[in-house]
Amino acid sequence: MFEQQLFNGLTLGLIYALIAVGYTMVYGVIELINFAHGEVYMLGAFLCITFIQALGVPLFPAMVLAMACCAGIGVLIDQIAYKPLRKAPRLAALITAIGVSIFLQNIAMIIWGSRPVPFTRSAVPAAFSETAFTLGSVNVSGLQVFIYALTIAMMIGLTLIINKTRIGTAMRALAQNATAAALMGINVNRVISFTFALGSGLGAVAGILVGMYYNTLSATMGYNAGVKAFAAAVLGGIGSVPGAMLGGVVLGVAETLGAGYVSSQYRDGLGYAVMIAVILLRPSGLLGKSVGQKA
Amino acid sequence: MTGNKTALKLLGLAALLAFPVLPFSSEYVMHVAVLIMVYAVLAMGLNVLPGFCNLLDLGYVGFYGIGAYTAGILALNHNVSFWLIVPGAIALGALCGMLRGAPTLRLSGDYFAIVTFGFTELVVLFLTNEIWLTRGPLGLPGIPPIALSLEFLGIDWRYDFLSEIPYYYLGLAMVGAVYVVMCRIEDSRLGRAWLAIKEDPLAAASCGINLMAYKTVAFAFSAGVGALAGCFMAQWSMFLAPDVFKFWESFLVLCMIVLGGLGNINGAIVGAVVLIALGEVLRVLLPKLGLPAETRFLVYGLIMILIMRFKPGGFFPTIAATSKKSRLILDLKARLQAERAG
Amino acid sequence: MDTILKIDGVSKRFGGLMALADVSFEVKKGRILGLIGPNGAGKTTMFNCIAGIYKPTEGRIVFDKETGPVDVGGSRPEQMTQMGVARTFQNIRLFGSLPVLDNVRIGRHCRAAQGFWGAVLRTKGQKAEERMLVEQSMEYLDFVGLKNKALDLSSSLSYGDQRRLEIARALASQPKLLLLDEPAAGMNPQETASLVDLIHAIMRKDITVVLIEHDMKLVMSICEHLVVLDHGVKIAEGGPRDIRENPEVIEAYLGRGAAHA
Amino acid sequence: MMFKRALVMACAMAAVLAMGSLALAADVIKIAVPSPFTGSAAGYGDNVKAGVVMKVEEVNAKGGVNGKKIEAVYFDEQCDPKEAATVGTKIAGDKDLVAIVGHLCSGAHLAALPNYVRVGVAALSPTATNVTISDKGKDAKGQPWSFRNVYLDDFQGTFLADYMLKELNLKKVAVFYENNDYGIGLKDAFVKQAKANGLQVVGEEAYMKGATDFTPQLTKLKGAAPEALFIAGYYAEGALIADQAKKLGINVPKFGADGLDNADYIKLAGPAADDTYLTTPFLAETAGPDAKAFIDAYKAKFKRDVDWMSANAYDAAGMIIEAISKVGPDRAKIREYLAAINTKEKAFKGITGLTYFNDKGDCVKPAYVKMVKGGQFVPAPKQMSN
Repeated sequence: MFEQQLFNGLTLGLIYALIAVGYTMVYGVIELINFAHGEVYMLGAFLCITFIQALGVPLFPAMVLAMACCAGIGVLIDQIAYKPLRKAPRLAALITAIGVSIFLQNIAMIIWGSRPVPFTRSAVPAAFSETAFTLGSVNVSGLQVFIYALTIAMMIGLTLIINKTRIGTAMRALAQNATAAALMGINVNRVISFTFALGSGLGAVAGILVGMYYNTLSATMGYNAGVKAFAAAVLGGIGSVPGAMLGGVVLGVAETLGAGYVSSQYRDGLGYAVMIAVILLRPSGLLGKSVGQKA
Repeated sequence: MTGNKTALKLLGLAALLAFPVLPFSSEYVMHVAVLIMVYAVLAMGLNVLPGFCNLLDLGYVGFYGIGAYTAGILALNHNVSFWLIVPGAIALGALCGMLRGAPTLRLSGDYFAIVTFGFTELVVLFLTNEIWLTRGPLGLPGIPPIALSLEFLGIDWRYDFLSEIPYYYLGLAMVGAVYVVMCRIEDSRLGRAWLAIKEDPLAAASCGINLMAYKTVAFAFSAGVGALAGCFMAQWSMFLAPDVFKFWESFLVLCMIVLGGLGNINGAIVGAVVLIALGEVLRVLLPKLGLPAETRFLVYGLIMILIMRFKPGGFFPTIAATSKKSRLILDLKARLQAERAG
Repeated sequence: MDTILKIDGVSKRFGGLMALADVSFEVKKGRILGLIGPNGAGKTTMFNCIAGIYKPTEGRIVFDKETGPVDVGGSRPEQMTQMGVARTFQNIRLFGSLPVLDNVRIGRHCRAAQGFWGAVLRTKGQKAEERMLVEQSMEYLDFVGLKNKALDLSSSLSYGDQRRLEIARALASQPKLLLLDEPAAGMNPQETASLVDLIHAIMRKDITVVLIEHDMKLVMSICEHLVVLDHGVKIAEGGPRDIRENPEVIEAYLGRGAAHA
Repeated sequence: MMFKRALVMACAMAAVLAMGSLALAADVIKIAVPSPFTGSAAGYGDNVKAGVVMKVEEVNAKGGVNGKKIEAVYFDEQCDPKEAATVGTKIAGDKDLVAIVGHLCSGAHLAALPNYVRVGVAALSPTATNVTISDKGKDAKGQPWSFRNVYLDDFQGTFLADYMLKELNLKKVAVFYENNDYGIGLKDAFVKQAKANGLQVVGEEAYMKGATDFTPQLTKLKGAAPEALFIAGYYAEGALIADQAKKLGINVPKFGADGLDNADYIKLAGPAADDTYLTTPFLAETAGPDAKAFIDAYKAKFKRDVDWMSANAYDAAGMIIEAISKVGPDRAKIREYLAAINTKEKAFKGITGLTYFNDKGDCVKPAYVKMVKGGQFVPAPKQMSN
């Protein structure tokens, strides 16, 4: 049973990690807690099934399309809502993010209805719902294999983009010191847009995977996922991409084991308790840069 | 000029006092007004942390819940008078504020924010799951209303707050009292110490300000005000459920103070008026424009974005509004002008 | 002559970096001591150790309180201020969105007592104290020549005035020892000249001054005693003339200067 | 300056709010429908709205009541007690609203109720099942102002415990409940009855509304090897529980109350929905022609299967409209009319069967059991005599 719990916790954690990465990247470049990120994740899932149902696109191209759309939406949100506030007090952007979140959630509710919607079963390959292999006492389904493979591939891809490409280097430079980066000739706005596109695309994938895995989509699904992923990002050290990945996994496992062995009523609480404990012991998260006192 | 201003203030006060008897007021309008007052108190209380001390608190509603449940349980199960509950609940809130504050003193920025957020989630889970104490999700219905009574003096006189109007006046008094206290603190050694911490903690420490001590006072005070609003709300609404204290409420109060102007006491009140009234105005207005009830929060979100877009500093972007009006400063100003002239 | 501050074998390590290595010197009461050295020599680190911002890794910082000399190493900044050590910062750290007067009133924080209840209840004592605070703060502003700007926003002051305000803020805590971190940086010659006058005026108030400064002309003209740091090590100590002729000091400055050129 | 601006703003705001309460003389009779139309419970609110829309259109198509059209006015309260209390004062203060169909959630109903009792307007909830409401709906004279044509939580919980043991002869059951008033009320009554009758409860686990991952709790329950799984919650989460249980290899019959009773349960859970037993106030197959007509018309209009919330809301609106047609648009008289429906003989005959109230405004209704078989709701082969 423990192996099964641990495995399920890892699956959940990987999905949290995928969303958390989006939070942490945006935080890294503009120090904004982008509360609308959870809504982008929700839009990703809905767009994907819309492409499948309305246009008859097969699953995988629909995923790519939804990713692209969400990347665009992410950039659009930044351009319309956040960009004018770059020089404003930090909290102004935070409140705007909350406003965007409310707006997107309600617009989704008007477009796709307020009722939960099942993921299009017919579009999902049959192999996904069958047991792919058994590992000790753990049954691993085809979909779980797919989730593991895809999320891990995305994480590796993301790490490569951040560490090996020009734009990734620019992102890191921006996260270190925005003024210096601008002085070095980095096109700050382009880097920010790219960050939003990348983060939103990953968020969309997470939304689609969750929609498939749990077979349900709702306009309010971004809310909880967003909050959890945010907690995961902070837990790992906000601004740190590997930290967000680790934070997501830790949170997912802590929650699952907590619900399985401690108390299901306090399930969410256990996740937060772990998060608080980590922050109190390591005030800048698991992998965050320690903020030394400056004189 | 000053006479004009005083007249305007008196007129405003008269309008507030006469509000319940004005022709357009109704139980509904009164109810919304009282709701605004509850949020105005919350906004002023929260303002102490992000506004005065630069500590982003995302879990303020936890203290509101602690105050409300203290009042709810004591009034419902033990028949304690509101007037006795208030000091007790404020003290309990302040204590919880300090307890939450103690381990977070060395955290900064967004790490502090997320811990406060997690704390409130734990408070709400506690309210949800400790059914023996709070009845959990079943809620606490039938909390008695606030009453004025002279029975403890042996005089048989009692007045129960059964309509919105007594709550309106009590709420007005509460907002007034908190407002005066806030203004006094802002223009005092304590308030300046907080503002110094907000501006530059290191320089503040070098000026001899004990950061830990002053932050702790801020935590306790802010939490106490939240608990006060909770007490009032519990006996006014006569019903409590853990749902009332979900984290969206913390954000709502935060939105109020940012919209009003962070650190500005007047701004906190204006923010509360705007955001609560907006929800109700939209409720009335949208159907008249032919839009269904489902679009209410769509427009709400849109308006929030627009306000921040065009007023990024909020309605009152400057802090320290009151110290400029303090008698000492006005005297000093007059003296300096006289010296310059002479 | 009494010693007000004795630095005794102080070291400060940040990870692998040795910012200060076994530095010792004494500050005599009523005198002005100059702390000089090239960039990165550890001067500001030394200030931060004295002011309680850093805890020295090793060594003692002995401060002469009324009750006698005490090792104050590792005290918190506000405790140091309370004991009578005030400082200014290399890169000005004023409370920019507050008025000039409030900066000084905050500087006077540790010499006042009213707290929460006084503020809320507006007691007689509190009102009297507030009145006192304004009067005293105005005296300090008058002393540094900013009286007329008392109600301006401190961030609206000119650079030189901001430096002066920071000094006024530090003086407001009634220090026995004042640490000035590059007070003349960025000042024009007139401003520097009036700064010299100001420092002399401070000395007349019986306040001991430790000065970090790059402007050698200024340092040499007002300091009676100099301590030279380089790479965290004290390389020389003495009067201005000795220092000027000390080969190690010349090398530390010129060697680097030559390297830069 | 600040005061001037505030004053102007306050006046403008008050004026807009006042506009809403100005009476517009027209030949309509208005009833209020407060429910969640935004937020996470909006889907349920939509169900209630659909039921009311059906009834109102039907009545108006026949010329209305005594020559006047019926108009339903919808109020969004997000299932939030705070919003509900605000909406409550608004409804109570608007004398044109003669009666109320709502609220949907028990918490919202409880929060708004004091206003209705004080002012004197009857609220008939088609969905609020919390037991506590029974004692809070009365005024000083002991007259109930709150009615409901839905089961109470304890009734269904007790009923299901009996059904499992007596009709299906199950011995070990695991309980999975939503951590809200509905889930807890249902669970508590179920566990109490089960224990009294010797049905073993081998595990009790909770989940939060809106959760999507139930595997930790299910994995734990699986360890207790139950013969049945009782899901005390709503269909959105219930469907996921059924689905995930199946994936984890828990192949036991599932039980639920009216909260699971929705076509979406089958849609979301897919094949995992099979073998789920539900209590229901009416069986479409055995219901009268009125119900059949309603079911068909509903499907034609909303392109989905009818659910019990819509059906109850349809009947609730029907009862209010019947009251209006008998005693006129008078708040107090409508309450009296409803309160007088207190025996089986005087019961209102709706599509959900007979509805009549006890002296607390709660209804007594027979319960039937239906089950999911081959992706369809069908009557369960065994019914318990009520």
